[in-house]
Amino acid sequence: MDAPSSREPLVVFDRVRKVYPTGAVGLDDVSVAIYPGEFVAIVGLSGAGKTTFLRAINRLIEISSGEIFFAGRSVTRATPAELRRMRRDIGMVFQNFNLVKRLTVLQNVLAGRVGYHPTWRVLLGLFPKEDVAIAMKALERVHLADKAYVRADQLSGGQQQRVAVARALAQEPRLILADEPVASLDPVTAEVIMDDLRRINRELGITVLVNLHFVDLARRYADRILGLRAGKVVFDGPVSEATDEVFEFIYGRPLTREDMRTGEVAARG
Amino acid sequence: MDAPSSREPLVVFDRVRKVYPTGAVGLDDVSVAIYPGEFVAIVGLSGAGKTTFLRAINRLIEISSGEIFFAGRSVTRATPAELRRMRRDIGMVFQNFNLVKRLTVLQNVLAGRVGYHPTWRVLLGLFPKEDVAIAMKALERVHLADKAYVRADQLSGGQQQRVAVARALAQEPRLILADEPVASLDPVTAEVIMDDLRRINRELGITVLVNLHFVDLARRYADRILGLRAGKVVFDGPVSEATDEVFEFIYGRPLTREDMRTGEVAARG
Amino acid sequence: MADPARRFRGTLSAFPFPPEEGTARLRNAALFVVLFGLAAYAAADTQVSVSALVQGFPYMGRLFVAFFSPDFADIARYVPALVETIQMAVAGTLIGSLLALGYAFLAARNFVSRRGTLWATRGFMNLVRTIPDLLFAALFVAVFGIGALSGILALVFFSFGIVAKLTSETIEAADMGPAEALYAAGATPTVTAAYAVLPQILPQYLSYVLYVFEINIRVSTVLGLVGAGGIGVPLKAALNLLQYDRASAILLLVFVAVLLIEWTSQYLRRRLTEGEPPAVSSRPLEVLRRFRTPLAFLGVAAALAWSFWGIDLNTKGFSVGLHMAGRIFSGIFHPEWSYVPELLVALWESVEIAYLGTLLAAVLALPFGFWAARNVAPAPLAAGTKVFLSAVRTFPELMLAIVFMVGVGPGAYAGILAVGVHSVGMLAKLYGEAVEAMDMGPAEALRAAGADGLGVFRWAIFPQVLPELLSYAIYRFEINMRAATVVGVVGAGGIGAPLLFALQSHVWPRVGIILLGIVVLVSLTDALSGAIRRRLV
Amino acid sequence: ACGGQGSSNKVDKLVVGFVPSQEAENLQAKAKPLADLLSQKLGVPVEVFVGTDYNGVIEAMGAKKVDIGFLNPVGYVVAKDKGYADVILIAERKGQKTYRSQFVVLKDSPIQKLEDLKGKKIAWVDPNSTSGYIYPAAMLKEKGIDPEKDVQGTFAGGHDKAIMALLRGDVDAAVSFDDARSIVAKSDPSVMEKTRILAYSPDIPNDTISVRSSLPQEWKDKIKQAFLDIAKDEQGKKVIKEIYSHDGYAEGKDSDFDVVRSTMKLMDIKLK
Ligand SMILES: Nc1ncnc2c1ncn2[C@@H]1O[C@H](COP(=O)(O)OP(=O)(O)OP(=O)(O)O)[C@@H](O)[C@H]1O
Ligand SMILES: Nc1ncnc2c1ncn2[C@@H]1O[C@H](COP(=O)(O)OP(=O)(O)OP(=O)(O)O)[C@@H](O)[C@H]1O
Ligand SMILES: [Mg+2]
Ligand SMILES: [Mg+2]
Repeated sequence: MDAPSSREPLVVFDRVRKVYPTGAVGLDDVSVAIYPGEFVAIVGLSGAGKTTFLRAINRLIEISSGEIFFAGRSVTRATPAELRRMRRDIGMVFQNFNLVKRLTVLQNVLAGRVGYHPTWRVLLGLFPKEDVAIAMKALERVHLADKAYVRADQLSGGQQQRVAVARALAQEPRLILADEPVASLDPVTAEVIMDDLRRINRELGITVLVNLHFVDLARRYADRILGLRAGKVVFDGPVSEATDEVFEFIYGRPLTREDMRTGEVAARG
Repeated sequence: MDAPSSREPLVVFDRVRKVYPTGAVGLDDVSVAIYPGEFVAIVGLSGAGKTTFLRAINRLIEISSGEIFFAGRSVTRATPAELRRMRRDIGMVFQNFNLVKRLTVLQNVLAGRVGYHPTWRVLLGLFPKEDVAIAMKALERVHLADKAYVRADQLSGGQQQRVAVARALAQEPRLILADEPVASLDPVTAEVIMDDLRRINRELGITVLVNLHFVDLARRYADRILGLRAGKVVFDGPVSEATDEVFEFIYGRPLTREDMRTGEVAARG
Repeated sequence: MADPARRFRGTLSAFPFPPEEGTARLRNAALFVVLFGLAAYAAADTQVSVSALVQGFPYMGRLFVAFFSPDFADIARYVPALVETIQMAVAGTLIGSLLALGYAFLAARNFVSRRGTLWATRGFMNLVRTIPDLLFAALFVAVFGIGALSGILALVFFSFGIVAKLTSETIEAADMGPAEALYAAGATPTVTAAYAVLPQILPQYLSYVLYVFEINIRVSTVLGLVGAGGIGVPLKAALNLLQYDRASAILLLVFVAVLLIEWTSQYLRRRLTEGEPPAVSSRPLEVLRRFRTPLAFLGVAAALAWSFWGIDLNTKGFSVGLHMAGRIFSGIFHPEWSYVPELLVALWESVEIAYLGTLLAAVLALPFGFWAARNVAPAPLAAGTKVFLSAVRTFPELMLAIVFMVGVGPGAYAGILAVGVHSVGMLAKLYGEAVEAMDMGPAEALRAAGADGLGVFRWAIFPQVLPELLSYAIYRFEINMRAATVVGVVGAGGIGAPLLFALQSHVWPRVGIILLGIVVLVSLTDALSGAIRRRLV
Repeated sequence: ACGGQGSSNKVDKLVVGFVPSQEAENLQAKAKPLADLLSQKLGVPVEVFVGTDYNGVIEAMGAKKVDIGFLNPVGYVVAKDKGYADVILIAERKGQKTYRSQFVVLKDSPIQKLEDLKGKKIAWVDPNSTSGYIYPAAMLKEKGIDPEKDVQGTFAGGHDKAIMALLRGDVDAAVSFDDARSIVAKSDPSVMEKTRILAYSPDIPNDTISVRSSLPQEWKDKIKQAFLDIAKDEQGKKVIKEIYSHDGYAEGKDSDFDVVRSTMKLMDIKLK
C-alpha cells in the first residue's frame, strides 16, 4: 500500500454535523479524509453514528452543517443531476441486501448500471450488450455467474448479499460503502462476503468503507479503523494500533462475547 | 438421568417408511424408540429425512407403511379427535418460528392452549385465567414475561423463537419437537434457544427431539444422537459415542467447517 | 417425573393484565358496541326481518326458475354487442389503469414527501373515485356526444379511480430498501419507481387491473347510458320486458367471456410474474427475455389498437359540447342549498343501507372467501367456489334488486339484501386472495398444537388476514354508499335515485349539492375507517 | 302489502309504486301527500315508494308486494300480459289522455319529411321506450323505411341525450317525447331556436294507474274512486299535478292499449 498521504483524498468530511429532527446527534464535528485504495472499517456502539457517516457520503441523508467532498467535488452542494453522477461512482451494500426479489439475479445486477443510461432506455429494459457483459463479469467475481437467471428470492441470504456486492461492482464505482453487510448472515457466509470485499479492494483497487459491529471482523479485514462514539471520531488509525484497549475505549466498556462475531465458542476455543 | 430402558418408551417407530408422491424416500424402514426425559438430536445431511422423521410423529405428514406410537397409542391409526388430543401433548418449534406476527406475544403463547378448549370458546377467544397464568409462566421460562403485551413482529428473531418455545411449553406437552430451531439465528442467539430447550428438558422432564444441522450444537446439548442417511437410521447412541468418525459416517464425507455452527474461526481458535 | 405437566402447573401465579392493555380492551369493546349498536338501530329502522324473507321465497324461486332457462335465439345479435363491450372495456381499462399506475406513485407517501403536493394528488384521486359514474356519463355525453368515446372515457375515469387508490396503497406498503439501493446507484426517481418498486407491486397491480376489467365488462349499463351500445342495451331491454330467458342467455355469454378472459390472464400473469424458466440458452428465448419489457409495451399498444378498431369516435360537435359542459359546470358549482335537508335524509338512508348491506356481505363472504382459497380449501372446492363467486358477480344488481323486491317488498330491506348479496361476489374473491397470500406457517403450528379447523382459523388465519379483510370491507362500503342503481330500483331511498332524477332532468344545481354531499360523506368515511383500522389492526 | 299470501281478500295496507318519468324531478318529496290523501279516502295505511325502473314494480305486483303502480304504457302491457296488473285509470295532462312522440331536426336541416331520413343518422332513446323508439320507429316502418337497417340508429340512453346528440351535430335527427327539449333547455337555452319538429307520432296513451290483478274487485273499484275523488278536490289536484303534472284521471280499459300492442308487434317486440 502506498502511503495515503501521497495522494488526493477520495472522500473528505469537513467539520460535518448531523442533528436529526428529533434532536439526536448523528455526527458531531467530523473531519476525516479517506484515500483511494483504502479498506476502512467504521466501528462503534449501536447509535454511535456509523450509518449516518456512510449515508452522508452519498447524501442519502442531508447533513446539518459542514461539507463533504467526493473526488474533489462537493457532495453537499451538488445539483440533483450532479449528485446522481456521483452516486454512480459510489456503490452501496446494505445489511438487508435490498434486492428486488422478483427480478432475476442478472436484472438486479444490471440495476447497478441504471445511472449510465437515459431514463426511457432503462424503462424499456434495453441495456446494451456491454452492460450485460459487465454485470456477468461482476457476478463472476462473486462466483454467482451460474445463478444469473435465477430469481433473487430463490437464493440464500449469503448469495443475495453477494448479488448486492455484484450490483455495486457493476456500477464500476470508485468507492464501495457497506453498512453492516454481514450482520444478518451466519459466520461462515459472513466471511465469504468479507473475502469478496477484500478481493475487490485488492484486485480492483476500489476503496471500501464498511460499518462493522464485530471487532474480530474489523481487525481481520480492514487496513484502517475509524472509531465513532456519540457521533465523534474517537479513534482513527491503522488496524495494528487498534488494540483491545482501543476498542474498549471506542465502546466505552470492556469487550464482551457479543462483540465477537463468533461469540462464546471462539472465547472458549 | 435414569437408564431409558427401565421405562416405557414415549415414541415408537415400528418399521416406518415414507415415500413421497415424487418417489423421494423420506424414511426407510425406521424402527426406533424414544424414552421419556431424553434430549435427542437428529442429525444428517440435507435431505436425509430429519424433517420427515419429526413431522411423522405428530402426523403432519402421513407415513406410507409401518406404525408410530405416542405414549403407547397408535398415532397412525388415531381418529382426527384422538390425533388432536395427542398433538396437544406434543409441542412443536419451527425453524421459521411460525408466529402470528400481528398478535401479541401473550396471544401467540395462548394459542398453544387451543387444544384444551371447546371450539366455541376458542372462537370467542375466551381463555380461562389459568391459561393466561400458564402462558405467562411459559414466557417467564424463556425470560420474555416483560414482552407479553408486545406484538410479535416487534421482537428480534431470537426473541420470536423463544416465544415459539413458550407456545410449545404452554401446551404443557410431554414431548417437544424442534425442526432446526436455530438454523435462522445467529450463533449467540442460537445458544440462548438451545439453553432454553435444555433447561426445559432438565427441569420439567419434557422429552426433546431436535433436528440439528450443526455437529457442535448436537454434541453440546443432546444426550443421544440419531444419525439419518437417506431415510435410514445409521447411528443411534449416546453423545459420548458420536465421535468425528461417526459424524463423517453419517454425513458420508469428512466434516467441513460448514458443519460447525461457528465455522472456520472455532477451528482456528 | 411421572407427569411433568403437573409439576409445571404447581408453580402457577396469576398475572393481571397491565393497565394499558385494559384500556385498549375497553376501547375495542366500546368500538364494537358502537358498530353493533349502529347495525341494530339501522336494522330496526329499515325493518329488517327474517320471516319476511322466508315468506318471500316462493316468489323469488319463481323468478329464479324463469331465469334458469336461457333462450339463445337471439345470440347472433348478442355476440357483436359483447365484442363491442369488451373492446370498450379493454380501452377504458388499459388507459385508465396505465394512467393510474403513474399517478399512484405521485399519490404515495413514500414517493412524494411534500405534503402540499400529496394533499393535492390524493385529493384529486379521491374525488375521481367519489364522482358517480352517472355524472361522468352525463358530462361526457355533453362534451363528446353519445357513443363509444364517451363510454370509454367514463370507463377510463372509473378504472383510474379504483386502480390508482389500490395501487398507491400497495406502493406505500412496498419494501423501500431496493428503492434506496437504486437511488444510491444514481438512479432518477422515475427509474427507481420502475425498477425497484414496480416489480414488487406488479402482481397486485395486475390483479387490480383484471378486477376492474371484469367490472367494466359487467357494468355495461353505464355504456348504455351514454349511448355507447354494447351488451348492456339488449340486457336492459330483456329485463325491462321481464324476458328473463333472454337476459340469462346474455349473462351466460358474459359469464363465459369473463371466465375465459380471467383464466387466460391468470395464465399470462403467472408467466409474467413468476420465476424465469431455468437458464436455457436457446437463442429465441434469450431474445424474448431480453426484450420482455418492450414486448409487453407492444402488447399493450396492440390491445389498445384493437380496442379502438372500428369504433366511431365522433368529435364533431365539440364546441357545442363544451358550451353545454360550461353551463353544466356552472350549475354544479351553484349548489341548490335549499335541498340540504332532503339531502341529509337521503344520505342517511344511503349510509344505513350500505352499512347493513356491507356488513351482511362481509360476514357472508367469510366462508366463501376461505372456501375459495387454494391454500386452505381442497382444490376442487376452491376452484368451484371461485367459479360460483364469478357467477354471483355476473348476476346483475338490477336483477337482484327485482328478486328481493319480490321477496320482501319494495324498500330499504330489499336494497340491503341486494347490496349485500351482490357485494359477496367481490368481497369473497378478495378475501380468498388475501388468504392465499398468507403465511401458512402459523396455521401449521396451530394444527401441530392440536387445534381443530376452526381453532386454526381463529388463531392463525383470521388474525393474519384481518387488516386486509377490513380494508376490503370498508372499501366496499364506500362503493355501496355511492351505488345508485340497485337501491334506486327497489325504491329504497338513498341518494342514488335523487341523483339519477336530477341528472335526467338536467337540474345541475341539485346535482352539485348531491355531489358535494357524497364527497363529504365519502371523505368522512375515509377518515373514520382509517381510525377504525388503526385501532383494530 | 296485503295480509300475506293466501288471504288475498283481506287488505289492511296498500303500497303504491311510482316509476319516474323524465318530467318528474323531485318525485320522492311529493309522493307523500298523495299517500296521505289516499289513506284518508281508503281508511287503510298507504305506503309509497319511488323506484328508478318499472320492472321491479311489475314483478312486485305479481308477488302481491305492491298494490298500485303508476305504469307507463309498455310497462302496463308487459304487466297485463303476465297477468300481474289491470289498468283502472289513465292519466290526463292538459285534458288529454294521450301524448305524442316527436322527430326533431336542426332548424336548417335539409330534412323536410320522414322519407328524407332514409340513410341518415338517428338518435333513439332506448329499445323499450314507447315514445323514444317503438312509436317513431313504427312510423318509419310504415313509410317503408326499416328502422333497423335503412337508418343509422343509436340508442342514446335518454330523451335528453338524444336531443343533445342532435344539437352537437352528431346525428341528423332525434326522437323524444313531446317535448323533451324543455329539459335540454336547462343546459342549452338555445335549443328551441336551433331545432324544429319534423313530425309527431300518433297519440300514445298516457301513463296508467294500474292495480295488481289479485286485488279483490271491490278494492279495485274503491281505489279507482279514490283517485277520481282526489283529482276533483282542490288540494288533491295540486298534489297530483306536482307529482307527474297530471291534471286528472280518465277511466281506462285494457283495450285502450291495443294500439300500443299492435305497434310493439309491428316492431317485433314479443311478449310472452
Ligand atoms: N432517522 C432518524 N431520525 C432520528 N434520529 C436518528 C435517525 N437515524 C439515526 N438517528 C439517531 O442518530 C444517532 C446515530 O445513529 P446511526 O444509525 O448512525 O448509528 P449506528 O452507529 O449506525 O447504529 P447501529 O449500530 O445501531 O446501526 C442515534 O442516536 C440514532 O438514534
Ligand atoms: N413434500 C415433499 N414432496 C416430495 N419429496 C419430499 C417432500 N419433502 C421432503 N421430500 C424429500 O424427502 C427426503 C427427505 O426430506 P427431509 O425434508 O425429511 O430432509 P431433511 O433431513 O429435513 O433435510 P434438510 O436438512 O434439508 O431440512 C428428501 O429427499 C426430500 O427431497
Ligand atoms: Mg447503523
Ligand atoms: Mg428439514
